[in-house]
Amino acid sequence: MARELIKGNVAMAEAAIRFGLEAYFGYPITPQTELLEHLAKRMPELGRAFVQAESEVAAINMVYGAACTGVRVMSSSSSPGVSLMSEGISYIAGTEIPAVLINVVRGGPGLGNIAPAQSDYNQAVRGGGHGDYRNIVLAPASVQEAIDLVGLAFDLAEKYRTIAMILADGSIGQMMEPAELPEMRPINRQDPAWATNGNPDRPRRQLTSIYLEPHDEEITNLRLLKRWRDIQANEVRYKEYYLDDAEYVVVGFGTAGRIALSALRAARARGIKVGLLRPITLSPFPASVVAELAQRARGFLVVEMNTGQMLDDVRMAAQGRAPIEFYGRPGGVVPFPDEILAEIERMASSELRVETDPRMAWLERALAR
Amino acid sequence: MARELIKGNVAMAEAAIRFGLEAYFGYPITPQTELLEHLAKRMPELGRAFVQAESEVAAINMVYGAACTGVRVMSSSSSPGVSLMSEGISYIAGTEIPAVLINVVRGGPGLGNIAPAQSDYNQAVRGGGHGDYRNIVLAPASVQEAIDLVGLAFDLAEKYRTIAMILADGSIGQMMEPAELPEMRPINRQDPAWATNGNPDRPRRQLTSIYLEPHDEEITNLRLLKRWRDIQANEVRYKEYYLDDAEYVVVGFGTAGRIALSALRAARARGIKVGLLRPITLSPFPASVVAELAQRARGFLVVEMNTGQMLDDVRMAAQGRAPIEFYGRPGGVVPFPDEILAEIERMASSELRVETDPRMAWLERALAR
Amino acid sequence: MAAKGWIDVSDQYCKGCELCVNACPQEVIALDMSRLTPKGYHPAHLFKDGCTGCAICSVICPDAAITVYREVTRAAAAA
Amino acid sequence: MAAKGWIDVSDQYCKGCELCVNACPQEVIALDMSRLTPKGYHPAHLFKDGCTGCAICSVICPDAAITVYREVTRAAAAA
Amino acid sequence: MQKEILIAGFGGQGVLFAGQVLAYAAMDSGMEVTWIPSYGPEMRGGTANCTVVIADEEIGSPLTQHPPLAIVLNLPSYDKYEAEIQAGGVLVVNQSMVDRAAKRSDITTIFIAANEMAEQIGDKKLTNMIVVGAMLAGLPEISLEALEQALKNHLPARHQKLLPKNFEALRKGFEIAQAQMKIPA
Amino acid sequence: MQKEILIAGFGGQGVLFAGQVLAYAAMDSGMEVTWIPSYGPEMRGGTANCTVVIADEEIGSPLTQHPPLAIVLNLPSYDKYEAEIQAGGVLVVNQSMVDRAAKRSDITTIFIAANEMAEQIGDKKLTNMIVVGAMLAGLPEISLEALEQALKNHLPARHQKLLPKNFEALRKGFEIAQAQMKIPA
Amino acid sequence: MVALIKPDFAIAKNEVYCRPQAFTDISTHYCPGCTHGVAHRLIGETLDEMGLRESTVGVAPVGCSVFAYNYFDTDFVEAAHGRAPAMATGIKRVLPNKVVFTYQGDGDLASIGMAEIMHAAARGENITVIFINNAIYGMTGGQMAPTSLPGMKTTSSPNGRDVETQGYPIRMAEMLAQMDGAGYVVRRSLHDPANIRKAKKAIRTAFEVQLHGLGFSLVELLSTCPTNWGMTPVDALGWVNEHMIPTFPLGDFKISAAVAAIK
Amino acid sequence: MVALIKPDFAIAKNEVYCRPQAFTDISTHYCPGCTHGVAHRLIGETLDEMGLRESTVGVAPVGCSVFAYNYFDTDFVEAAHGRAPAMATGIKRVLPNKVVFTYQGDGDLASIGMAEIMHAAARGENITVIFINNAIYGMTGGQMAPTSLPGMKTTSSPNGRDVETQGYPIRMAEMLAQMDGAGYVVRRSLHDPANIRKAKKAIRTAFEVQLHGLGFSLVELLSTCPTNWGMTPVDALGWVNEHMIPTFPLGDFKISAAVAAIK
Ligand SMILES: Cc1ncc(C[n+]2csc(CCOP(=O)(O)OP(=O)(O)O)c2C)c(N)n1
Ligand SMILES: Cc1ncc(C[n+]2csc(CCOP(=O)(O)OP(=O)(O)O)c2C)c(N)n1
Ligand code: SF4
Ligand code: SF4
Ligand code: SF4
Ligand code: SF4
Repeated sequence: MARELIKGNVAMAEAAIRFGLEAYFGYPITPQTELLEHLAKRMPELGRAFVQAESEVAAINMVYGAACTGVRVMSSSSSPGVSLMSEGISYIAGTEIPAVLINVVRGGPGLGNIAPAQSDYNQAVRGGGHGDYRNIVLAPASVQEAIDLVGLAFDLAEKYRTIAMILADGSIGQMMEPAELPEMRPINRQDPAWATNGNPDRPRRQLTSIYLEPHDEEITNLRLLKRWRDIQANEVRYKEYYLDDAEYVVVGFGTAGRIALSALRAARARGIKVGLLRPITLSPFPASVVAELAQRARGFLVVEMNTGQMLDDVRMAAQGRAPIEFYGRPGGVVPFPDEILAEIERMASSELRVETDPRMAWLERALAR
Repeated sequence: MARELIKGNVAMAEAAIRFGLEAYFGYPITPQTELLEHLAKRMPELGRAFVQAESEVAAINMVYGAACTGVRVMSSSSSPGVSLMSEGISYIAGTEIPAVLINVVRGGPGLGNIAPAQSDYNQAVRGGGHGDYRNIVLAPASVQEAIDLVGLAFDLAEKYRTIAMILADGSIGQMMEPAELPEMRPINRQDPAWATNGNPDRPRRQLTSIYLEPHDEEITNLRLLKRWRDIQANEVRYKEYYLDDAEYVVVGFGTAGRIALSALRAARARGIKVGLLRPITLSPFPASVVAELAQRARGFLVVEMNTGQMLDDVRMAAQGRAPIEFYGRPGGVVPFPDEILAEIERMASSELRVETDPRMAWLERALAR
Repeated sequence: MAAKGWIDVSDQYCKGCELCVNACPQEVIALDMSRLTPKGYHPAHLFKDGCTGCAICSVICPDAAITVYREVTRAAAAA
Repeated sequence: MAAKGWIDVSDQYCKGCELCVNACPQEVIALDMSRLTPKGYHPAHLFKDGCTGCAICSVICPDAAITVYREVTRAAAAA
Repeated sequence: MQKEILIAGFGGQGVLFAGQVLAYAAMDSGMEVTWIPSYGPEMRGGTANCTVVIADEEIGSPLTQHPPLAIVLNLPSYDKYEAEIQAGGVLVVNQSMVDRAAKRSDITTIFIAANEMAEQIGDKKLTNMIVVGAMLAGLPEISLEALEQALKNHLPARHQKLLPKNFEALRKGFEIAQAQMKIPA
Repeated sequence: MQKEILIAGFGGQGVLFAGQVLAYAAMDSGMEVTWIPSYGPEMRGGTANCTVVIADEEIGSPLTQHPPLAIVLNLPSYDKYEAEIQAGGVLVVNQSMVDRAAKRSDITTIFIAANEMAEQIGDKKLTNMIVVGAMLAGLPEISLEALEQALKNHLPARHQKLLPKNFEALRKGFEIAQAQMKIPA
Repeated sequence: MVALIKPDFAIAKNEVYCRPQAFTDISTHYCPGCTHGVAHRLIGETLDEMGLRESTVGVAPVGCSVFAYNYFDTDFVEAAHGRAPAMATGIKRVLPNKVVFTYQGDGDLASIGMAEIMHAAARGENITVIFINNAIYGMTGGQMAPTSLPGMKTTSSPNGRDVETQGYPIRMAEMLAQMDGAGYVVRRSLHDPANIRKAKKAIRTAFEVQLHGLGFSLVELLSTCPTNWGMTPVDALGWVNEHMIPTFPLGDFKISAAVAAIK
Repeated sequence: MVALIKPDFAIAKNEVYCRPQAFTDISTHYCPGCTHGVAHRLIGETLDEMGLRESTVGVAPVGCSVFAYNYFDTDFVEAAHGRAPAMATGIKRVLPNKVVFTYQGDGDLASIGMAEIMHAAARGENITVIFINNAIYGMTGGQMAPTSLPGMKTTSSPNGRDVETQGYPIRMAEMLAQMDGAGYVVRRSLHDPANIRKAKKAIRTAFEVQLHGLGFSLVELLSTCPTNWGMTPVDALGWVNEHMIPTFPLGDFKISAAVAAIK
């Protein structure tokens, strides 16, 4: 198909349709709304289910119900709305059924603002809900990648009977880029062995997240973790830029990652050997790649549009083998390449130590500003 | 005051009253319910506010409102209920007002069960809600400690205008132990400079979590992080057992920590030089203590009633300087001392390496069981 | 002449709640204090003649523990 | 003789929505196309005599932009 | 010193209160103590149990897999826990609800027809006090007097009038157990 | 090659569409491109702006602090962005809404009374096409033809009849700008 | 007293009543005499009579009936507390030809689940809701429910529900009947055989409404909680009659024209 | 045309109307002609007349009126979307002698906030609610609200609200009037001066109900959204009259005996 200039939110919505979305449940919230609005128009045209739920709490529980039938189902929201989904997300995880969620992150905490942010990393990756579970979290950095990741999200969610969340931000959602949408894929309804779809001529099926006997819940928790081990082994995805000869490594995801790329080019132009690691799966996190880079890199610069959340995963992976610096713009501020360039130059020209807490070191610099 | 044999849930409720609780809002849920029931009886007697809210969503927003008036306010729940509070918690954090929450954790994810668990560590410590914020999280290991921490929670919440959460578990909530309750402290209402209490003869006051200008939100995020830096510097609390000469260090909080103590004694009896670090503030985490221990310890054993959540904080603090092993019982299973003893002996008698991912190494052992 | 009836009460389901005892218009049901069900309840049973098979006990039984039979009289059969 | 009235419209608040123009029974209010407010709107103003000070414009104004005055006639004063 | 006592039976047999009385007595005798119940959703007819730990130092685990001391008030509990008792331990069995002999010889098993004895004393609610009294024979750390004092202090006012009968139940149980254990009074 | 174009003005001046037309033209000419708007809660009378980045390689940041190229359609935007333009850059100013002279001499400022010209052509909605045409004079990467083609391809069907006037607007703007830049056609 | 001998006519062909086909053979966990069991039985019998066992998906709530999925021989899911109507919506929108019903208690439906039930009704969601009103929170041990009666003693209203500070009972059926999307909304009681028969008729009608696609249908059933009311099962039935019915009058609160037409 | 000269009598003592004292001097962010502004003005005037400016705590919603806290010269908090009644409950329970009111739109109150408003009414929470019904989601750009009219085109019902799949408008005032805890529940409109005057009387009564401790009071106000309706402010007023009032009839839906007594 030809490339068209398309907005991130609309692209993700249309991609979901073409990848076989059969039911969408959501509630309006900026900067995600165009996604819901596009589906409000398209889904009924196609005779598929669209419901503007009364709230995000209701939306996630509608998703829960539809997911139990084994079809491709999705919801989307932005930060405060996703917080309201926490209980439902935990139920879906505990019931081990596939679902796709999109969080077009905005500035927080609280009502905050509607500008692009990455401050829901912890919530998405460490699980905002209660109990032991992990979700797959995918971070697109362009409209094309957002389209592709929607497809991947459905595939992985079904393969592992898990939640796959796309962690975008206001900028991905609002930006227009040339991108190619997939062909419309015909819907052929499966009847997964677990789906409670009321089909006749077979034993009844049940889907629940309750295991009153601690022993049974423990087995469930271990089953989930075992599945997670496989996901970690098979599904880590990331993109490398100029890493082969890199002495310094910038780590950034989504919008922060692509902005870092601009800074990188400028730095290279100034002769600094710096590369970029852009995690695409935030969860599972490309820990082994970071560990490997930590062996040879002089230093890391983690760049995020928050106060340092992925930073913890980088630190855990690096295990103190290389110094780590942090640069963040929280609250909906989108950094300019020049700022990141300045940080790269600072790093390249200073004595780095492992000891210090990168987040607090950055805070001191930020407060000094 | 004399020691009395008292149940953890009741003790925390009565302690809150004596530390000046003026308003409670909650919703019944096992294994926390006695806490709500005790307050349902006592608060009206004392002419203080008690409301059984229609849901945890409503409860946290009632807390939000009452907290805006500057009085001591509290809610309590258990895992699924706390997930429903995520958005409200984020709003309270973003509005920078004090509130105390108690989570009597049960097995999850989803509906799970009502047995004692520690699987909400990530949610509590990494913030279940959206946006950049951190809560103070306190983990009692006995009824007496639960009482004392309720008082501490109110003091810290007010000192730093933040949420202080007590992360207990079903066992702390249901257990009876001899404990001493504080004297009833007379209520003298303050008028904090920020409280929206409708008092006359002063300029109007506003409390919100909205900062439409990203720049303003960024300043707020940095202010919160700065406050967090101070909390980290001043409020870390933990308990040490036999650490002076310890070659091996067990790290465990709450119920898991006190059970480890029994195992420790047995191990010492068998000549193994092992000590226990029991974090009381899970957040801020006693990272520097772990870092210091990592310099000299032959190995760490992290024990949790989950699949390894605090484990990440220990790994981050140890920065690869000492091997770390994990032992967990998720899903509401409470480990017996013998199991932990066996782990200590295994650790003391085997070649430990830093490389391996402790969580997955444990999973292999658990699946082998 | 009143229809003749009979009830079987399942030990597996009966919890001895006495709702049927209370509801039976003929007052011919009682708990059998001489027996305990696997769950530890005294089950209901017919303790004297007179059951008409009206099935009212089965309408009130919360545990679907009662099977009710009614003798088919010639009249009824003919009808 | 009809009471004499006057309105002041605040440039700070008026958004030129024309609700007052539409509501004024005397039809003496219009937008002043010759002026722009700091916010970039053409503000409302009295464009001819006849305002009775009935204050209906101020009742409909969503921005509390109108101050209304009414001349106190001897009669009214006496009353 | 640390000792764990497990008490198990049907809901309604006074299992939880029996444990609490022991806990009160231990506390009043200046010991450390923990009491922890099994808890579940509100449902009738289930089994209930609780664990009491007494010690002279800070108590670690409030639970144990192999208690030295235990009381079982019905057959399911006897079947479930007999095997778990520490060798050399003491197990008090309510014979009224149990129709089998002991399987283990490496522990002291005290059989006592608590239901009947309670009804003799005149209140079958006293069953739990009988077996508690019996347990004391294997628990020298807590004296009969301490237990009676604990009852005095903690029995709800409306039940105070029942104290004498409670004492009688404790004593009866204690004496029979002592006799069975052949420990000189 | 990478160039950033900032377009700013009042909501309703066609700022966002102007940017999109440039983006379409760049895309159809086989370049990489990003278009990103400022977005906010629904409120009237605010200012709107968007940034278009065109390049021949994968584009990093869709935003830039100091664009080489910009169009400002009203005074507030002129005041806000004049200082941000890269030295040597080109700034197209809608003179109809701006009553002051340029402050900077190190950039090429093209003044063009777009409102009036648009009304001459017969539709003041064409203001944005005039300034876009003008911008092309400083943006050789995109030809006038490419832009016209882009309009043909992407102007909603119901507006296709307006194409000739749009072309006229583009050309007018382009010519005037060229004249001001004294670049031989 | 001699045991009676089972007569010869007591054979399958002479059965006037036996356990529903739509039931599994699992004995319920409900307390003795709890009328949750009666409600289950009526649903089971209805599924049998309408032949819906193999085309139904049930949605269990959080409450004492959390394990309902164990007792019906149909597909079943277990919802988050109060969200059964949302979950049912998700299922029904994907499977419009299946029968989807929720089974909810008063805490689940009228307290935490208020928004979901109201909007399911407003949307005219084509599902059936069986609403068990026992005026208390059973599973968690007897706290006050939105339907608890004024002055009623519960573990969270130890001195009796004080309407001044704890509010008034909510009559959900009357409330939901206001919704244009509601096709059939009635209240019945389970306190005696006559009323139980009426309740069953209502449940059948509710399912028929769904089969005909006539919108939201709900049957509120006044039910007992002997355990937390602290009464014998028999006394509990009497209490429903004497105390609950006056506050929660039985009746039909919404029968849309379309529904009236099929009745 | 010559500009008129301001006459001498146009001085303070001859003012028949001026901006409320209870307002700050901040110009609102509302679109031109949006009747949110009228509702604000009526509240401001009422606070003035009742002398409540210094003893009131307002609760702003999430919606176009999210910034209401900027416009009133009283203490104010800003609630999470839909939770204003819960937040107000928390404040009022601690400060029973202060006046606490919420200001909420239809998405906020009738959609996501359904449970909180219903239960505040059921509890007879002694707060006042000003409910702005403009049949649409303003702030997020014109999506369907629970109060959108059948067939109404919005950005999430692009072909017009289809009642079959998107449900029917909810009449909140009628619904809330069913609650025993509700003391005063009425609907008014802001589409012309006469109705605006009636609306103001209702707002005053609602605050009086709270001062007398007579329970939950709510005034639903039919309001405009010229921007998302795509109309001029003047046309929008007409649309309220012609299209909204037929679906949302004006009137008093609950006036408790106690309230009737003070009126
Ligand atoms: C989010 C959440 N909050 C609270 C609970 C605890 N809880 C379980 S059941 C229940 C109420 C049950 O009462 P009801 O709905 O009336 O059903 P019943 O048990 O009386 O049949 C509550 C509060 C929970 N499981 N999840
Ligand atoms: C939890 C959550 N969900 C969604 C939103 C996005 N949102 C903001 S305002 C609004 C609806 C506003 O409509 P309404 O309440 O009718 O008020 P109006 O703007 O029309 O005055 C929504 C959905 C949010 N801020 N928070
Ligand atoms: S009603 Fe049913 S459960 Fe109750 S006693 Fe009779 S047979 Fe047994
Ligand atoms: S009603 Fe008010 S805002 Fe509107 S034009 Fe008149 S004065 Fe201006
Ligand atoms: S607690 Fe009440 S509602 Fe629950 S099963 Fe028992 S009697 Fe029934
Ligand atoms: S969007 Fe609508 S409701 Fe919001 S301020 Fe504008 S006109 Fe008013």
